[in-house]
Amino acid sequence: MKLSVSIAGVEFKNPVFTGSGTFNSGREFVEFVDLSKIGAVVVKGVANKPWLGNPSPRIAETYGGMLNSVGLQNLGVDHFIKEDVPFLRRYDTKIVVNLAGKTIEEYCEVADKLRYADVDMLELNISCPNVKEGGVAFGVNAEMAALVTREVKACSKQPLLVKLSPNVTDIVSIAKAVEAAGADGLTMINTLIGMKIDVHKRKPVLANKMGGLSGPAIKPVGIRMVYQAAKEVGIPIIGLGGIMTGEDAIEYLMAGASAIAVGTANLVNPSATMEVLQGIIDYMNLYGVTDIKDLVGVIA
Amino acid sequence: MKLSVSIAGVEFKNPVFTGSGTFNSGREFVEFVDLSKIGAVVVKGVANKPWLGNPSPRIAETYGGMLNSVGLQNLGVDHFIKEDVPFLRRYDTKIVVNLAGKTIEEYCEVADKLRYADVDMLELNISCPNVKEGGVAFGVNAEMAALVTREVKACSKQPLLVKLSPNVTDIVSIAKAVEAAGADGLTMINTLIGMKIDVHKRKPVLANKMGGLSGPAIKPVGIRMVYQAAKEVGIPIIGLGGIMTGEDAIEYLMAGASAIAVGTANLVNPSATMEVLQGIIDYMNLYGVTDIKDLVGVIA
Amino acid sequence: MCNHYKEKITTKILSNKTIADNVYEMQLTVPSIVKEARAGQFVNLYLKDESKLLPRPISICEVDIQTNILTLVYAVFGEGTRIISGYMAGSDIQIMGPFGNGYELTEGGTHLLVGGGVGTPPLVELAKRLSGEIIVVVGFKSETYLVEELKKYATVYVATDDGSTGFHGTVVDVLDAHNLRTGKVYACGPKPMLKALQNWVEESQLEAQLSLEERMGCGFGACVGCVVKVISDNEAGYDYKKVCVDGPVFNSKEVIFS
Amino acid sequence: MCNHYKEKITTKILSNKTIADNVYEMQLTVPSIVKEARAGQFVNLYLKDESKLLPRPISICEVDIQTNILTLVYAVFGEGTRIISGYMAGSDIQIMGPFGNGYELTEGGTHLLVGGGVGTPPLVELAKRLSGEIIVVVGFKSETYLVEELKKYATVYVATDDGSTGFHGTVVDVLDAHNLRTGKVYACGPKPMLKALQNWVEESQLEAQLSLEERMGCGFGACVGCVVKVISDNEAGYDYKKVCVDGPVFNSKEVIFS
Ligand SMILES: Cc1cc2nc3c(=O)[nH]c(=O)nc-3n(C[C@H](O)[C@H](O)[C@H](O)COP(=O)(O)OP(=O)(O)OC[C@H]3O[C@@H](n4cnc5c(N)ncnc54)[C@H](O)[C@@H]3O)c2cc1C
Ligand SMILES: Cc1cc2nc3c(=O)[nH]c(=O)nc-3n(C[C@H](O)[C@H](O)[C@H](O)COP(=O)(O)OP(=O)(O)OC[C@H]3O[C@@H](n4cnc5c(N)ncnc54)[C@H](O)[C@@H]3O)c2cc1C
Ligand SMILES: Cc1cc2nc3c(=O)[nH]c(=O)nc-3n(C[C@H](O)[C@H](O)[C@H](O)COP(=O)(O)O)c2cc1C
Ligand SMILES: Cc1cc2nc3c(=O)[nH]c(=O)nc-3n(C[C@H](O)[C@H](O)[C@H](O)COP(=O)(O)O)c2cc1C
Ligand code: FES
Ligand code: FES
Repeated sequence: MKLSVSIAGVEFKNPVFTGSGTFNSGREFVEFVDLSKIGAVVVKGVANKPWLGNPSPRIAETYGGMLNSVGLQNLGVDHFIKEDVPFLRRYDTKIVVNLAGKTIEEYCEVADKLRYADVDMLELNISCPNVKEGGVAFGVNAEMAALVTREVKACSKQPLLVKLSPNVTDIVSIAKAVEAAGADGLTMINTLIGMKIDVHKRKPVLANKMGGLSGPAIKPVGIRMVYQAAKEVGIPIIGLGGIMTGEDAIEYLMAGASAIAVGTANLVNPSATMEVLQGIIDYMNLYGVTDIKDLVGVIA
Repeated sequence: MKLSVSIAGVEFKNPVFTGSGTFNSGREFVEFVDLSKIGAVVVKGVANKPWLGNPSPRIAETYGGMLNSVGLQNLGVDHFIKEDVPFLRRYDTKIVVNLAGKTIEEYCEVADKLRYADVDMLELNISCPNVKEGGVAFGVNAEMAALVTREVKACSKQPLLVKLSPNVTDIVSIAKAVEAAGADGLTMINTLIGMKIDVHKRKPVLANKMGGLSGPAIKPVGIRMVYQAAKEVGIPIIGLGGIMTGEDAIEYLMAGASAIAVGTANLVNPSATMEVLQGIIDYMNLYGVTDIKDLVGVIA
Repeated sequence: MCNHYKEKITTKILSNKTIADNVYEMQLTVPSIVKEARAGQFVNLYLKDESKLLPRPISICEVDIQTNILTLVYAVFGEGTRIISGYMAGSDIQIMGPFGNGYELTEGGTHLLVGGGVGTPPLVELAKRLSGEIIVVVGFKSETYLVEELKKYATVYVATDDGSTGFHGTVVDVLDAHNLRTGKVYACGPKPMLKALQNWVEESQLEAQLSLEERMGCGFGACVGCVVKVISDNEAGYDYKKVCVDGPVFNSKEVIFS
Repeated sequence: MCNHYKEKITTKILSNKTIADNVYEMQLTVPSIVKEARAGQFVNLYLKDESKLLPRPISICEVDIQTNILTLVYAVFGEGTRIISGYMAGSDIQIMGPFGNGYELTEGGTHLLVGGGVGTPPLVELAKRLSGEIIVVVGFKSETYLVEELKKYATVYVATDDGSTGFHGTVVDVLDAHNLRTGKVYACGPKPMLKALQNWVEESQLEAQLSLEERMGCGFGACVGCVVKVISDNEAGYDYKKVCVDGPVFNSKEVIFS
């Protein structure tokens, strides 16, 4: 059975990645998961310098999902290169670095520092809804998305994925613009913007009022967007949004994703990546699928 | 306790409406609900002539929600005026007619025929994702939304609500455009566009491939959009999307909705409108709220 | 809130046991449903897991007016029925019904009841209620069930896909083999079987009532989600009828299988 | 799949009964958690209802190394704990843990344990493990619980908001009234209590460990969702630490209550 997937020249041993921000840099999962068994660890957003993130509460449970307003708290790229890269390199998995930034310059500063770091791929997060200045504005407009993609691509050494926001009218035009601007692949979807109110306290549950909605509740939106985009772009797509099981992953592959990422599920069940991988293998065995590629985009 | 709500000069005895398309014209619910106890029955989309709708399957269950691709099957406005208006008038509730159309002319034809019908309010559905020709294109663009609002308002006798699509980048600009174009109120949100794939049959579950995602899964998106729009427009908002309980309804009111509508919950529990109303009353009793208005938009 | 209005009923599960591989029989006491029930109607079962909102429609297999016991027979098909199969006797379940039109019964004569797989259950109550000569033809993949119950009321022919019991083939093969081209036909089963049967009854010039399945949103007519294509004299030549209230039983002549 | 990796544990509920109005005690056999547990750590309970995905963090109230029994005491606060309170003895539950740092124990001397409401449970295991003079001050709205358990290991003062049992007032009132300004302080309770206590220990120049609560996404450090503001010498003057792994127990001096 062939599970490996090649994206922009990087060979991943299987199509199961982690969703940025739900796996940190993997350290918290070593008790639960053999990191060497995952296709890639996509690490939490890394900025040019440490970010504090938003005040608490940052988490709200919603029906079949959750809201987060972590706001990209991270220790910055220098710390990442010093501490996390050597840690992750102990495992036989690929390292994908999610880039956080408020301006093109900030993104480029991170990408630039990563030139000499031993990481396999970058993922440009132009879609985090939790950062006011810039972060999300890039993701919701085709021209802006293309601009930031082009610039960051130019200053990156490693192949560049661009992570798209689902909070848009026309995902296809953004996907195409980003492809034209040189992206090596797309990651979709990030969280939907949502809000929850505590009716007893008469205030939003999140200190930041709004947050990103993730989890199985949003899967139908993710499947739809991957399906729509995959029909129109030639670059590979990493599909995510609500994947809890192997069958959820297969859905994304059939919709057109070349690989998938497990996000919120990691928080609910730290062994989720392993279970999703096993579920994919079980499915392939059941139907005699010998190469994972044969599942990609089978929906007409 | 004052539960009544006044919208565009129409007095509703309480803020609990039905979500269009989830209550038909009420007939299926008389065994379960005293229609005279609901603020308004918002009927299923009515077009100028009978529409067949989409092929089966039209329904898919999703995690915490459902997809539908009914495609506005309806028997047309003449049938509606002849059969449904007299039926609904037997109950002491307001009648809100959801207008379906593929063109401005079609919408106006329905609105025009309803001039002489005994209905209380119209709701312009520019957001149903299930109709290819026009239906949705109106809803996702501020200029188009304003255009269709202005034209349909001009040919309508009854006050006009405009029902917004959540599948947009910037709900606020659309809400403001629709307000400026003369809408008497907003209904939000309609369904998110979603898709589900049957991995065993290797095809979409819905015959129409994509459909509208509704139910509690989408509530955080609805709350967020109502909150955002209510801050920026002066006209009343009917809030809906995932309301299952009285507390869900209170959430929408606090986010800024003047009234709420129960949609998918009716399908899952035909007594849902009554239970939501009772839940609102219980909440008001618990906190000594004497006028429902005092809950509207309390979130800063 | 208002007790004279119909509501979801919460009731205790009396028993819930496997009667064949992957097939379960559940018994419940639900006086209101038992009293109203007609053969061919169905009930909605609701899951306790709130992530799965929609009802699971299950045909009424048998009702007992004396004891108020409702019997359902269902296959584990997906997640929902898998979860239901794990509900233990003594625990609560939410149910609503009966829904749908049910079969139209005629007195006397010959009745030909044709079932496939989990289309068999409604034939039990039907066979019980019919009078005259009752012939049942039921097809299964391999393992059979409800055959003994049916034998109480009818002459039963069994077909299996693998030939492990009875006739090796389909129900239509049995009808042909035994030349059972007579009487009123009542059927319930998977779409391919019903489609084949529709052809067969047309050739055989028999009247047939077919019980159909479709994915449902509500089960009581509100969402217009569960439609089946039927012949119509409108422009399009077809119209959509709701399986949940206009059916699940339709006249074979009107159904358009796509 | 890989048995040497840690996983969610599915275990049977031994008992789950109410011990005060709205407060429940649950007992479970979980050898791995019992073995590792420190006082002040917590476990994640997972709901069976898949519409509620996130864990409910509950402090370890007591562990029994002999029997491998873990005791949790929890209040019904919202929907999740309401559902958990309905789980019956004999049914399964999913659990993971232990998580967090727990209290740092010092040998001998005086220990002042301060609890409020459902902040009381972790003090039981803590009192059990400490040596020296142990004084417990616990406050409740009205009804008290776990007081008898605590009396096994400590001198216990009780305060209630309504004066129905013990002192009429807050735990800080009790500390002042009895002039209990001595020893190492260990506290767990609602934020207003901890805030008041933080002032009180500062005035009293005592060392205190405060166990905090925050809404969690994972409970094991992955989501960075459960942060508390702590004093830092960075530009901003503060930083965020995770309650689930850097806590739930923090040095009173570093916590910034907002
Ligand atoms: C009128 C009617 C009577 C039925 N009677 C019986 C019976 O007596 N015994 C029996 O075993 N089965 C019966 N079925 C089929 C039964 O409803 C489905 O097998 C069941 O709903 C599958 O649920 P699931 O959660 O296991 O599957 P999933 O695939 O996980 O369900 C997902 C969704 O699809 C719906 N769905 C899936 N398959 C079907 C189907 N074949 N028909 C309708 N909805 C479906 C489910 O209700 C649910 O909403 C009947 C169906 C209908 C419409
Ligand atoms: C480290 C720690 C230890 C705890 N120990 C205990 C204990 O021993 N006994 C006890 O009764 N309670 C304890 N709590 C509080 C308990 O976790 C909450 O009361 C419970 O999660 C509420 O869940 P719910 O579904 O009933 O409430 P809901 O409000 O319906 O829950 C919605 C979401 O908010 C979260 N949430 C709500 N309130 C809290 C809270 N106070 N703290 C953290 N998350 C919350 C829930 O986990 C859930 O994700 C502890 C909390 C923490 C953080
Ligand atoms: C707690 C949390 C933190 C996240 N942080 C990031 C991040 O730093 N960068 C990013 O691109 N996406 C981030 N995401 C989005 C996820 O990577 C993912 O796109 C989204 O949650 C949808 O997938 P899921 O439903 O599987 O979680 C975060 C999501 C969660 C829940
Ligand atoms: C089966 C179904 C049919 C619907 N038909 C219509 C319709 O005819 N017109 C309309 O404006 N909205 C229609 N909607 C959208 C609902 O009115 C509502 O906006 C949406 O479902 C979100 O609310 P909910 O989550 O409470 O269902 C339909 C929704 C469903 C589930
Ligand atoms: S299932 Fe809703 S109309 Fe039939
Ligand atoms: S709860 Fe996820 S980091 Fe603490």
